[in-house]
Amino acid sequence: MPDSRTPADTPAEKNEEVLTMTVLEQPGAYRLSPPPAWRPRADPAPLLPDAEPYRLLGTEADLEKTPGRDTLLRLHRELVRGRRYNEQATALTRQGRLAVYPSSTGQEACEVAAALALEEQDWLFPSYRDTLAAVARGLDPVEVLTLLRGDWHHGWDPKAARVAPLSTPLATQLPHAVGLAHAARLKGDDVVALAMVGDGGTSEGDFHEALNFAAVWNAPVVFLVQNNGFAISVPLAKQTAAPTLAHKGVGYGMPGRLVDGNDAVAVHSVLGEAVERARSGGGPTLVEAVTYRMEAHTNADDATRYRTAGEVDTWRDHDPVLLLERELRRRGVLDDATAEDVAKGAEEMAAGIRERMNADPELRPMDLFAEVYAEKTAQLREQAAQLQAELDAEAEGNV
Amino acid sequence: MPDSRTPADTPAEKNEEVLTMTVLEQPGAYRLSPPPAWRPRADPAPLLPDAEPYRLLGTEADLEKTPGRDTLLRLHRELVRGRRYNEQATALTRQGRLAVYPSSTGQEACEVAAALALEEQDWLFPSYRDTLAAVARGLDPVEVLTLLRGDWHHGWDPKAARVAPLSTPLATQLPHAVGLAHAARLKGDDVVALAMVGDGGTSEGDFHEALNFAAVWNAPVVFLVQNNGFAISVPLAKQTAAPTLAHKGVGYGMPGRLVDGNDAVAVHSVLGEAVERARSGGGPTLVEAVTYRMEAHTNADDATRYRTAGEVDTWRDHDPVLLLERELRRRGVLDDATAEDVAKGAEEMAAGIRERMNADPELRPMDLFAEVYAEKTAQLREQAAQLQAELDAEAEGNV
Amino acid sequence: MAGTTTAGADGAAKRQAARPATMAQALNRAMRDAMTEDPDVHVMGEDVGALGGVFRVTDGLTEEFGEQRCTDTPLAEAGILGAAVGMAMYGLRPVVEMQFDAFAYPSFEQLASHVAKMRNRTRGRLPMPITIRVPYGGGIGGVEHHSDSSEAYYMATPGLHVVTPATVGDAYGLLRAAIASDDPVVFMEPKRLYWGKAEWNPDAPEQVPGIGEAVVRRRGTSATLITYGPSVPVCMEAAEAAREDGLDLEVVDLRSLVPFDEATVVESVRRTGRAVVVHESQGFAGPGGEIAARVGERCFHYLEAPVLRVAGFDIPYPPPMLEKHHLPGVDRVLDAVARLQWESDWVEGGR
Amino acid sequence: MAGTTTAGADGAAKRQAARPATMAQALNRAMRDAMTEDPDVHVMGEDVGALGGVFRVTDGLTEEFGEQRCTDTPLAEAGILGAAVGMAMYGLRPVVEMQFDAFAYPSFEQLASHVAKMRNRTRGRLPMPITIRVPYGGGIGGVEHHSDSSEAYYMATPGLHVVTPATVGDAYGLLRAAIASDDPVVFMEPKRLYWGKAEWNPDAPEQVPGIGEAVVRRRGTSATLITYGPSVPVCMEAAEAAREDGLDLEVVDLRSLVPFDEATVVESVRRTGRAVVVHESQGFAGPGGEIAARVGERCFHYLEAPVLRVAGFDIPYPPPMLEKHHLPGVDRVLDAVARLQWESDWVEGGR
Ligand SMILES: Cc1ncc(C[n+]2csc(CCOP(=O)(O)OP(=O)(O)O)c2C)c(N)n1
Ligand SMILES: Cc1ncc(C[n+]2csc(CCOP(=O)(O)OP(=O)(O)O)c2C)c(N)n1
Ligand SMILES: [Mg+2]
Ligand SMILES: [Mg+2]
Repeated sequence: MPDSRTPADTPAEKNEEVLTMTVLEQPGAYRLSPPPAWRPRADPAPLLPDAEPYRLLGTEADLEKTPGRDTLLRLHRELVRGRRYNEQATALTRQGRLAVYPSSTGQEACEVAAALALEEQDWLFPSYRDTLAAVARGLDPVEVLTLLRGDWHHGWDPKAARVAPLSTPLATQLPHAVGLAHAARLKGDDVVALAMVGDGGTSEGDFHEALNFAAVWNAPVVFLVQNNGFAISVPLAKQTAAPTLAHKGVGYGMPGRLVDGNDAVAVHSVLGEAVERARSGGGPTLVEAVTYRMEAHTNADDATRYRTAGEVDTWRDHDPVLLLERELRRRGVLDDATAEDVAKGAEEMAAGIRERMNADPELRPMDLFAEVYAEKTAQLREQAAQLQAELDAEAEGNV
Repeated sequence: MPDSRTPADTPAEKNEEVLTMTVLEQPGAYRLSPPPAWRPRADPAPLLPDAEPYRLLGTEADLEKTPGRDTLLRLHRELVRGRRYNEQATALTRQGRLAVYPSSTGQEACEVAAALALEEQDWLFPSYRDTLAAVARGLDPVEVLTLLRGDWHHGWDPKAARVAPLSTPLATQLPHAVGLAHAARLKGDDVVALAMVGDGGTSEGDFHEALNFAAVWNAPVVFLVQNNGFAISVPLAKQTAAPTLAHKGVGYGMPGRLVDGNDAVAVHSVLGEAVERARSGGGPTLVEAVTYRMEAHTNADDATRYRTAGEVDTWRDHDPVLLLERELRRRGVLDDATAEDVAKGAEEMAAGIRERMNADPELRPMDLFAEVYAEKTAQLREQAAQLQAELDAEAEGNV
Repeated sequence: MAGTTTAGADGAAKRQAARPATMAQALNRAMRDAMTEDPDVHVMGEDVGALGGVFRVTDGLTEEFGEQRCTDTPLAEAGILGAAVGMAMYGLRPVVEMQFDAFAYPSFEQLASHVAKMRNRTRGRLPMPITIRVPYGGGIGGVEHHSDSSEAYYMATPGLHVVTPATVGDAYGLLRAAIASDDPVVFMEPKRLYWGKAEWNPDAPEQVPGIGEAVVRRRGTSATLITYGPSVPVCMEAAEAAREDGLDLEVVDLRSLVPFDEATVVESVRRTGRAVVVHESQGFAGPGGEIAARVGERCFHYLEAPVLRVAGFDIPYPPPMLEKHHLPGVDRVLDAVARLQWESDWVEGGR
Repeated sequence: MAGTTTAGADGAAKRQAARPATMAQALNRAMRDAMTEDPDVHVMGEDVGALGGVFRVTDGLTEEFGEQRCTDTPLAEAGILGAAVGMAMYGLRPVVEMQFDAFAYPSFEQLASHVAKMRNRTRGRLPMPITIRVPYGGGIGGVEHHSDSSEAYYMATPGLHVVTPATVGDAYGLLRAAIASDDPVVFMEPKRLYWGKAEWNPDAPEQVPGIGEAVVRRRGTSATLITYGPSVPVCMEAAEAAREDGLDLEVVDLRSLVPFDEATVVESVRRTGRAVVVHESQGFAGPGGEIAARVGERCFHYLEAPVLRVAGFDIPYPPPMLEKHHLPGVDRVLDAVARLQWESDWVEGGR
């Protein structure tokens, strides 16, 4: 990572300053009678991504100094738990306990690093793919899985957890993150928002509008694009012709960073830096993490229709859990006892999820009307009464 | 303009080739056990704009060789006519003959160059601001002004003229241009589409989606952004934090070009090159032309609320008509006789517009129902009968 | 909803008596007062700052409250509304201006999939106190895309309130109520009433009923005209004209399309026995469908004639020179009233 | 519309007899046949290629016609529909797949401001022969945003046709008609009927009425159930069940919401004297409003009881485990039928 990418080197000045720039600072001079000197509104050079995905694993970087032993072990533990969580959720789908599960197997480094990069007061904006990030942030897996189980649309208190609801309409969560981060800054609060989106989601208009708002408002947001190679069946080459997705950053006046999404330490480092940059007033960052979706899009998908087993196999050697574990063992940071302990913890977590998810959820049909509005309309009161009557009749065995 | 920007140096290969790229060509390698070598999908360097807006006027370029005397004089004539057209249309607004007129005064170089850059078979996609481009392309000014006069929504045959209807919803015309250009290529036709949009329009999601589709499909489209400093009252600094709007190109994998929008020869040259590139299969180009809107947004706008007279004055010295005329005289390409002849022609054109626009348009109320569908629904037949009865009663003086 | 019509923080020295005020001024004052009282109220949109909005409804707000409270956004409606969702999640009360009706369409996904659903999906934990101001309707000589009546879309989206004032007093009172509401309100402002004037005291604005309450603007016994927004003055004029024919028409101004004040409407129609629904939006699948269906069902045994509708034609909004043929005017309303089977002479095939 | 139901270019050797086919298969065949007959027909959307669409409705089309005829687009619905507009301007006939109902919303501006209006604004010079396939409705256990019924939005947009099949035969015939139409058709496919089977001969598909014609699915004399799409089987079942109560219900399947076949509906209700409108979309300002209002107006003197509506509740679509409480089922239809004042015992306050 070049040193020029420090938070001090911000692309857009503070909002107030930007807004006083006049149109005369734009290009357009005729040399023979020069207008006020032209200059671009930001220096493009530091906004461009590295030529290759940034990596730390397999390099000579002194990881025990930065991020340090504790963080390395924490990343490892969460990665192992994350993998186990993915397996457990997938199994629950097979047992009919979840309506659907979009697995993040293979993407655990991104999911975990996103959660760990944030401070307590920061907000996470996950997509449907990112239940693991919410779990790694400390949320109850059963609450996190509510949407996918299907007893309600959403399962936790977003304000208490500072994790927004899982977003299904693609990229729509990105402007939310911008608005929230902007609001917090207006209120003088120290809050960074990290918003997650897929490679496919970058094609949506909302992606564009969110990044532009973030840059113009200099909002403390980090956009993490998990480029996992596919939008359901559509490969990246049909999604974009850009050199990399990180190259989109410069077009908004924000830095674009490219990172190996299966290198947990690298993702953690790049996100951490972007979060710090946002926190210190440096504005938003776009991070592209290059990874791979090892499972089908969801359990309902048939991935053999659009990719070969060989392609998937090639990525097995680059498994994020494997990569980290191998490296930590090589460096003597991880020993057998710790690894076993971590595995045991993950098993216990899985057992806990299994047990609680095997219980039938409490269904509350009358909640259908409870929070459509702060107060029920006359029409909704009528309809609620109708359903209540039907439920009562059913309970009495009349139906 | 660097030589590296030749059409051969395309950012995306032919569509077929792009589609066979696999996800393994993405980044993501772990150095210790390397996956297939990573490379970006395109070389970003040639996609980045020049550091300064490209200019030809006031340089030592041999303009009599390229673009040549004829083109220089043609540009001049159209610029003078264009200015006169803008003045005439503005005057018609004051006389109540137009409902509204968004003037392109100060932007004539872009308008005229866009029209002249295209071949007969190519398509132009103008916004409401770009009536002059349609006129410069040879359309009847009275037909072009239909929307703004208000007797119907649109006034010419788009297929015969190969000029799409003026687009009011911002940036929505851009995907149309992409689709049309793509369709023509599928049919094996030699057609380039040139789509015009404002600096404000670049913030819309449709801008993003259109550019992405164009790049992925390698469609023969040229996107011309007229950065005239304002979106109604909102200055560019509140619209974007990007170094330049042309820097957005690389994020789609297409070249972004930056040009002095008041230098008619430079705009014509850059657009011509982009059109050629598109025509020869090189794919789309994004062109940012830096210019200035000399009048208010429309006659309904009060520009004194958001900019100073001094700012406008600074741009008067960079008037595109002035710049070209001065240069052509300096080079001895334009003499007094020709200039007078051009001015006279422009006056005649204006008189013709004035005369025809002063006649009341023929109103056809029953057309309200004529083309909602290919065939009227039963409901529309009823409603048409109702209106016809009202009109008949009115004609008989019964109402 | 007492708190919604207070006069703001102005001292007595500045107090004035009633004087002619436009609807635009009343809306402006409503935002000013709301912003003064509650620092969480933020106005945002295209050109709402230095320009004061293309209709000048936000005139002076940036000057008074600064660029962070009344903000010129980038030109992207989904981004504006999406950002407002995030701001509301953090406890602000965004007031979003959409420049014209048709230019709200790019934000439709944010509206339908998030604004309308967020409270429900989070079991009330993320309410959306967002006001979306949409200047709507025609009659101002606007070119295409500048005169749509889009209220049917919003009515068909559970989770939204849809409110539209027809008077200067309602403009103030309803906008204050919308901003104060913890639910999202699509606040439809009838463009052609922006410059309509009425006696109004900005320092002691009249108390008006809250969101969800219709108002009988004119008592009558012969038939009920059910209407809202830009068609209210048309119906008032029609009611005056009908007196010549010996008909005493009642005019109900709905004020809120959602929640729909069924009680007031049904009471009126049961009393008069006849009803015409009048609006500018296209007739087919327009707001009048719901209203007429509901009246038909709930007043069935009281109706002397079918519930008729007078609406815009089922066509894209016409160009300025032809819009007069499209807009439901006094004559069409009177024609419909005449067809209410006063002598059991039901005419087939009329609209 | 004779040309719309031909069997494609297959030789006699491949001809088959009727056999069980699903609606998804019939839709697939309709596109295949249309693409075979007309090289200007292009299918496009998210995952329509190798995957064959998430519902497999485009299965095999890319294989047969190549990637340029059945194209996986970037993931951007406004871009897809906007590009389709441009393609239609150049004479192609795009068939666009929206992956789920709610994911069509990002394209709303393109739909309302261009697709619906282009023919009209250009006085017929730029017709929009675009078919927009929208899988809609619930009952498939989908999580939020996967079960919306959005037809009211499209009905309220003049310039669009809105069509929805309820049978395997209609799926084929109506989709062929939609693709052949020179006007834009929003083709709403009831998700939960995708896998419903019927005897059907792909090589000699039955002739079905064209767009704009309703069909009486079941003759009856007691009352008319007016319905469409996913609610047609529900109404058929309800009609069967009602026989136990001695009621002989007529079922009208609208097939097209726009154009609306008023003649068939009005004829039926005038004959039976009673009507219930049934659909899955929310009731308030839903399609049933227009239908009930129209029936109320045009059948006023023939009605023995108010026109009732059975619809989804006025709420965001529920999560999978609760959707059964929301969907209008046989019991609710029968309850409504029971309230049709068979003995003048009109009950206030029911829906
Ligand atoms: C607006 C919208 N359009 C379409 C969909 C349907 N859909 C769900 S996931 C998906 C693919 C998303 O791909 P990507 O953004 O790469 O995320 P990933 O699933 O790979 O994590 C699609 C098309 C949707 N959810 N939202
Ligand atoms: C989708 C949409 N939103 C808002 C508007 C209203 N509007 C018309 S012109 C304009 C400013 C456009 O600025 P720019 O794109 O820079 O073009 P210019 O007018 O400067 O040529 C706005 C906001 C619109 N026409 N369409
Ligand atoms: Mg992906
Ligand atoms: Mg501009």
